[in-house]
Amino acid sequence: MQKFSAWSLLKEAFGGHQGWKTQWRRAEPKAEYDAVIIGGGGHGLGTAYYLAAEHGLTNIAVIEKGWIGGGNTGRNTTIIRSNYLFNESAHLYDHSLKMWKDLSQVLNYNTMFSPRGVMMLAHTVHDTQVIKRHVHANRGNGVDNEWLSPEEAKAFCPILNIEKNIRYPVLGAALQRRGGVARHDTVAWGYARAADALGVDIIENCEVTGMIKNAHGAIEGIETSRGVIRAKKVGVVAAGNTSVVMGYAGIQLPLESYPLQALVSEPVKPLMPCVVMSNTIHAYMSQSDKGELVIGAGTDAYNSYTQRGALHISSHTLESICELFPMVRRLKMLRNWGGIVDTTPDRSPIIAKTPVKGLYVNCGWGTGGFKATPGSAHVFAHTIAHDEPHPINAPFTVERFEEGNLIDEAAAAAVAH
Amino acid sequence: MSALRSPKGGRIDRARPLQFTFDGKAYVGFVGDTLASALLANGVHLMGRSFKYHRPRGLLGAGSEEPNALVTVIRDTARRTPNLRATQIELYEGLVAQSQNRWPSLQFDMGAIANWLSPLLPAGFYNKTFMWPRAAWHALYEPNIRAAAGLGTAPSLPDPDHYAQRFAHCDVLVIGSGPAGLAAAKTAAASGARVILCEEQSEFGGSLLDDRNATVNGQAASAWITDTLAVLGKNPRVRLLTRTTAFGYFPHNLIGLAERVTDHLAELPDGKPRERLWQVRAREVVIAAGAIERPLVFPGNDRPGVMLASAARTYANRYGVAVGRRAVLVTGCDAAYEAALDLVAVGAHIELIVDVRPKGYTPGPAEKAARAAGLKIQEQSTVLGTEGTLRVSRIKIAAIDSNGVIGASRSHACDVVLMSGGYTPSVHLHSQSRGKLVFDDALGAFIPGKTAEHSHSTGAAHGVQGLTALLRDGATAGAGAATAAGHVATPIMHTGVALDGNMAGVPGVLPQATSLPPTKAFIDFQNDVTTRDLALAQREGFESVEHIKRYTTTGMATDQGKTSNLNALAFIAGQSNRRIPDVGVTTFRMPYTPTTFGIFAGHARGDLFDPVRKTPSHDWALARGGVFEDVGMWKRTRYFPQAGEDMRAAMDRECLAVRNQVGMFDASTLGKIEVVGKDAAEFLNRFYINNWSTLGVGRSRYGILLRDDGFVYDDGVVARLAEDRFHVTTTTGGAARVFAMMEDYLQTEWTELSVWITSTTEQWAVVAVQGPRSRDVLKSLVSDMDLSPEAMPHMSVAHGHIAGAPMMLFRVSFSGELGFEVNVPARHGTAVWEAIYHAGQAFGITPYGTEAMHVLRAEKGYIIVGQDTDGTMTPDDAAVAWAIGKAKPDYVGKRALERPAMKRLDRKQLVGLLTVDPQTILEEGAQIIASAGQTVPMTMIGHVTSSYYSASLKRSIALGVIAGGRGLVGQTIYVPMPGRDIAVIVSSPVFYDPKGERING
Amino acid sequence: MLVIHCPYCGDRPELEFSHGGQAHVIRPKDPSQATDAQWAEFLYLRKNTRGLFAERWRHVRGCGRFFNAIRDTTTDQFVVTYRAGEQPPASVVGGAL
Amino acid sequence: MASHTATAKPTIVLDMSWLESPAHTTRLSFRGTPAAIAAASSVFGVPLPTSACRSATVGSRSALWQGPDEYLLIAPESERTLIIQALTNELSAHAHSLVDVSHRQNGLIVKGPHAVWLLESGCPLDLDLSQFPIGMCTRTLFEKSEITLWRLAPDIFHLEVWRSFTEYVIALLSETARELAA
Repeated sequence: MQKFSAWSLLKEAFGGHQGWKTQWRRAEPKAEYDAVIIGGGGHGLGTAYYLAAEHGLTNIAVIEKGWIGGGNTGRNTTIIRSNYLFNESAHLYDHSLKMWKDLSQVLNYNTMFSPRGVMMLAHTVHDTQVIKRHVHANRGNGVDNEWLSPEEAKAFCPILNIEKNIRYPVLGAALQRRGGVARHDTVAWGYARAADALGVDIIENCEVTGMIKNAHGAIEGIETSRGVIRAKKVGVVAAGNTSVVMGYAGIQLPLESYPLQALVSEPVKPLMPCVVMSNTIHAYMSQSDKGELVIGAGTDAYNSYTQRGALHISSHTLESICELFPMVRRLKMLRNWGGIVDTTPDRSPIIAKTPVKGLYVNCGWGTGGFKATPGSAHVFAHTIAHDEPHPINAPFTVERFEEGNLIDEAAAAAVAH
Repeated sequence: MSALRSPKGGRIDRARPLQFTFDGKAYVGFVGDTLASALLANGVHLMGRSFKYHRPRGLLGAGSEEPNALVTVIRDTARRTPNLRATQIELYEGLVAQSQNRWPSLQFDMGAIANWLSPLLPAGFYNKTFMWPRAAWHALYEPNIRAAAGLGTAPSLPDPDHYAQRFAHCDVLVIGSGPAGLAAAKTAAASGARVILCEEQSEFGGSLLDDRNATVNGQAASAWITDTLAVLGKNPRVRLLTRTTAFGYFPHNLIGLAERVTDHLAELPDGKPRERLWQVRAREVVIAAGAIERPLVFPGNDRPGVMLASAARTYANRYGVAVGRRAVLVTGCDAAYEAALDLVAVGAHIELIVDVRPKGYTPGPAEKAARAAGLKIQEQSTVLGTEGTLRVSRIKIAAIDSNGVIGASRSHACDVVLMSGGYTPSVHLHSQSRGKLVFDDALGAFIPGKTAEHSHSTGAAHGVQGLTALLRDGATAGAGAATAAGHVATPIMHTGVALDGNMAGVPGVLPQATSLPPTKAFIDFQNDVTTRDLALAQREGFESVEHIKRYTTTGMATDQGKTSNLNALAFIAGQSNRRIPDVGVTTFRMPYTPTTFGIFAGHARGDLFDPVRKTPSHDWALARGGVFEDVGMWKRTRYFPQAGEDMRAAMDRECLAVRNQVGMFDASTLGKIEVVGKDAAEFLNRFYINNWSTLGVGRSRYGILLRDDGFVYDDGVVARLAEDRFHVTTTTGGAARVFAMMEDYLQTEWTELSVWITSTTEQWAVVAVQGPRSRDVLKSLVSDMDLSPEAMPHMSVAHGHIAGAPMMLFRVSFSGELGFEVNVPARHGTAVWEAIYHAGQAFGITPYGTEAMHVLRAEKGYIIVGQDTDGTMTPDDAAVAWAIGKAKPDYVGKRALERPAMKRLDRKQLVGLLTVDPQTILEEGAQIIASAGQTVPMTMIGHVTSSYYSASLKRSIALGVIAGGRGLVGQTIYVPMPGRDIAVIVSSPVFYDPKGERING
Repeated sequence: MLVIHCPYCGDRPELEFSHGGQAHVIRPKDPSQATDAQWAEFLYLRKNTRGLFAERWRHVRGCGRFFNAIRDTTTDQFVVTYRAGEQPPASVVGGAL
Repeated sequence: MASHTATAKPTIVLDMSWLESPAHTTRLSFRGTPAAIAAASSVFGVPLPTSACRSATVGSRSALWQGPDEYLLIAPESERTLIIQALTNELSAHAHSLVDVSHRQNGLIVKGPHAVWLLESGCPLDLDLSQFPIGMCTRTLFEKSEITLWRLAPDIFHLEVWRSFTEYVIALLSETARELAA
């Protein structure tokens, strides 16, 4: 792999940047692989990378129906945090957060991970109780998260409106200083480049159209728009399209796909030093390195694969943003887009083996998958390589819904009374 | 008058000069000018700096496609608007504009060092570097990148302006008011259809306003526009909107319009919004958004003074401004020749016209006219570069021979270079609606294909050319739309006469010498994306156009690639030997142009952000210094502090008053549902976990509601008012969702039941009167009821009157004391509240708030659903399994409770928690561990759900949930806090009056 | 904001409706006879159809009725709406049920 | 937020003639089977409309269709007991529900040449007479508040608003009406 550094950049500058090599090969599908990953987003590419880098599986391919990183990897608001309530979630997301810290160096690709701090606002007494419960649970798990008074919150984010006369005044906030944002595309590209260097074939514009099982019901390969590809193991990481792909293997998962919107403002000089989230009034905002305010909206109410959301959803989000940051009201929305998020009944992911031998699935990340990219990919690669889950993803089974062992962070946040 | 302003012509009012400043320097323009036209008239071309390299930039265009001339307009500190296009800022007296993204000045910008370092800053450079040393990214690199990026500066104060919103419906929405749009609107309106015509600019007419000589039906175009608008204006079914951008095409023909109401005014009128959002539901949409001219891509194509030919026309014809004195036109498009003729008409000299098209094209009407006018034309040539620091001063032209070999270059002095690569239809809205695009080879651009919604693209937006054709196409589209909307419409045809230059062009990059040019050829001006960046991206394997866009940021600037997208596609196609349509096209997304956050938020701020729901005692509490909390949309009084009291002191006093005398509490926010019908009891049996069949008329019972997944969802007291009538209460937050859940089961699962439900939450005002003297207080106000324990035992309900109001009285207690809940029709609520307060004075009545209410119930171990439970708890977890009607074959949630995980012995169970030190108050949400001194990660076995100081017990109390907690009663567990573990003894959750004797007082 | 045809009130804006999930999911008549797997299927397993999808809506800010709809989840265009308890026209059932 | 400079504005005198608060009335929520609906019509003296989103008025009494089995009966306040008793007695054979909601909501009248214009600021329905004729009534939304909107005349609308949302609806309408003063 061609080393990326300030020196290589300087060296190439003298050559008019003619010497840069392809970041990943345009691979043609081979007839057979040891493992095939369906889905060329961050999670899928990462899975391939860790299979190659840590488990020695290099005869593998990533199959992507469009272009890599073109799904939710390239459509999210890039918030990274690990201050989850339950042990299972905290372990998974903190595993990921720790990996984010070194990801640029590991991949030799600047993912622009920026631990600027993620602040979650409390607007009601109930919010305060819920958020403090998180703070305490996080502390017990060694996950940093601290409670801030409104004044401390404003000191951390000076444009935050903590006036008492707004409709839902800020009563405090939880701050995870290690949390932050990253540049979403680079995660896909960085993993693709690193995986490619280890021999992984990255095959774009290749849509999966079927699954092939042998007489014993074990996975044998996949059918694609570019022909049959045999594979001993198949990992499905297809986000919003998981139901469709798993349907080819005759497996129905408890998933529903919803539109999720995000938007950015025109770029402006730095004014937002951190990430602020408000679950109560549905607003999430940070500022990218380019200067765009990156704003998350809620999901639409109905299942859809259209990759777009309704006007009233983004309006609702901007109401909240303008209330919390009233000086941004004159700024302008530059771009709005939608993704398809696959959600499980408890809004926690499924990272598991399936009833079909050799078939593995990683899905159900809902609105929060980006932050988990490295950790998810890492434990999923382990699951595929060992045909056994990593201890971190062992609780994230499909069976938990039948047993009642839900990992329901949203339910734990309950509702106000 | 400046020499660049023509003595007459244009649509400005020369009798009304306007003073304005740009970067502190005073200038004069006229009514009708934009900031751009006024600055040009004053000889100012340099208006901005680019995003990445901070290169000096002038105007490229004259409309919303402008990528370069972004400025900040400052009315006052709070009304500071960054990133406005000078081409769209209408001049007003006293306008203050500032350039952006430069320091210390626009002319001399330190940031331009990036331009010198540009060899180190190719596309994606930041992916390749800034990784060492690791800590430097956050400490050094990133802050500097951020400071250098961004464009304008956001205001530092809240925006004081208002934004309005409005819904509108019409048969036909016409977007754009050029010849096609006006013809469409005229035809549609004549059919009787309801029509909305919106225009992005300050006046209707579109491209007709840029044409000196055009006539329609023999009339000067401007006169025809006036007449057409007069007809439309008189039609009550027509709404005309200028300064209104159709920014978004949403599903099912919902179009978002952004109307700029006051930004063009010197004095802001009181009461008017700054901008207004129109949400238009149109049966049919006519998209007549026109076409945008493309720049040519050649080295040095970004110098101030290098601009689109169509922009020069607009400035000449609309504003009477010559964009330069000595112009060179470089064109791959016939229509651009018209700009040269127009420029001559405003007194400029055309140094040379360079036609870059390969030999063999058929000269169009505009070229013929230019030749006839004797303008000097050099064919089959290319541009090798430009010179000039803050303004173009020379251009280097070279001929290309028949073998494609570029000849020697020749330099021409000039002060402006006009360029045209042809026109790109504005397919944005069509594409947003999910309509397909098809590539028109003759035009060299994408045009709308199959529609996905009820839309009709027309005119230049549809690739149509020539004035008569535009007018006809518009009329046909208008008739088609009106007909589809159910009207009988006939196209009203017009004949237009204009020069009708051909708009086809040559997308992509002009032929260049093989050696690297010393200057850059820009594709995306604002984001400084050059041909070299696109080539690098392809070299590095970025194949998808979406990848190239993201890697190079081409098309991602505030103009969203209006002038750059097709050139980028063409370049990529050329590099990879593909046809443009095979490269693909990036998705167009809303908004068409950047759209102010404020209009999405509208009035929603402060008390209008969400309804403020107030109870009947609200004003009374407010007048007495009550402190409120938000519960859903409701305001509830938390406590009533007296002079000098903090929350704790007020709570202690309020709690003791209830325990010792009597307190009153506004419980009006609780949800209330009247369940009526012969199967009402059966319905409730199936719905709640309890058995309701055994509940007698006039009696009430505490009910628990699960969802079918077995988890506690809501609770409340349910009273049987008659055999077939129940009064159900829910939690405050649960009112709407419990009602919806009831309707769901009644309408879709148990349709055989004869039951109806009605929300009565707001019908009743509820005053809880609690405490040993509560009966005494009520007795003094109630004469028609027997309140004795015999007549009105605990959990009974009866009707009577209080203070003249009809009353439904519940004997019920959420405090553990003797208590009543007075329900009166809501409009009596305030009077009854005050009557109880006054009558209660004799008994020491004390109003109390939600905080005291919480303490009182916690002392009794009563749970609050949502605080002591969350969505993961079963009735057994919450210690309310006693409420289950055991004999019932089914109820919502019953089956789910049989799942293995729901029966595990280590489930978290509700218990009481008593700190070893009685004065230590645990923090709600604090975690629980079995043994002290644990290191991270601790083994957390539960958490504290409620925690208070109990003034009655003179110690702290808490409720919590602990794995297998009921088996741990009497044992010591620990609550780890920073620096210490608090020892806590697990207890019964009932701390006060465990035998429940007081309730029967 | 979609336009949804309420079978009672006619075409109305989406703002007035709440989505009720997949249609024709029937609660077992005797849940005690259901296995854990069957109960989990009833609670959690939903078709996540890419294409024609039968779903429930409630005209909560209108007539209050639940009703069913068939919508194409790839375009968000409705094919038909019909009252709760009814079956969709056979011509449009397709893979929606 | 106290420090910004731009709020000093002349006070607008708001013309509130478009708003009227009618006298309190009896409001009954009636739900029942078709037979009960038919029976209620004769007892109440107003035919309960069977067409969706329509109202019927006889004298001082009105019946508003709210849903296929749900009506809002409006009558003078003084007739409440009388009507409840009559309906209860006469309809005992028919499955139905009658609930007094007189205090649950308030009536508002929005009238005048700007009535439609004012309502369009928050109501997503098409209020053109052809789409929303006189006598039409329906629950809908006014921004974030549910309302029942009932057209009495081309430029007179009756709104029924839940008690605690009334202030919000009036405040929003007034905010829009500021433009009329400008």
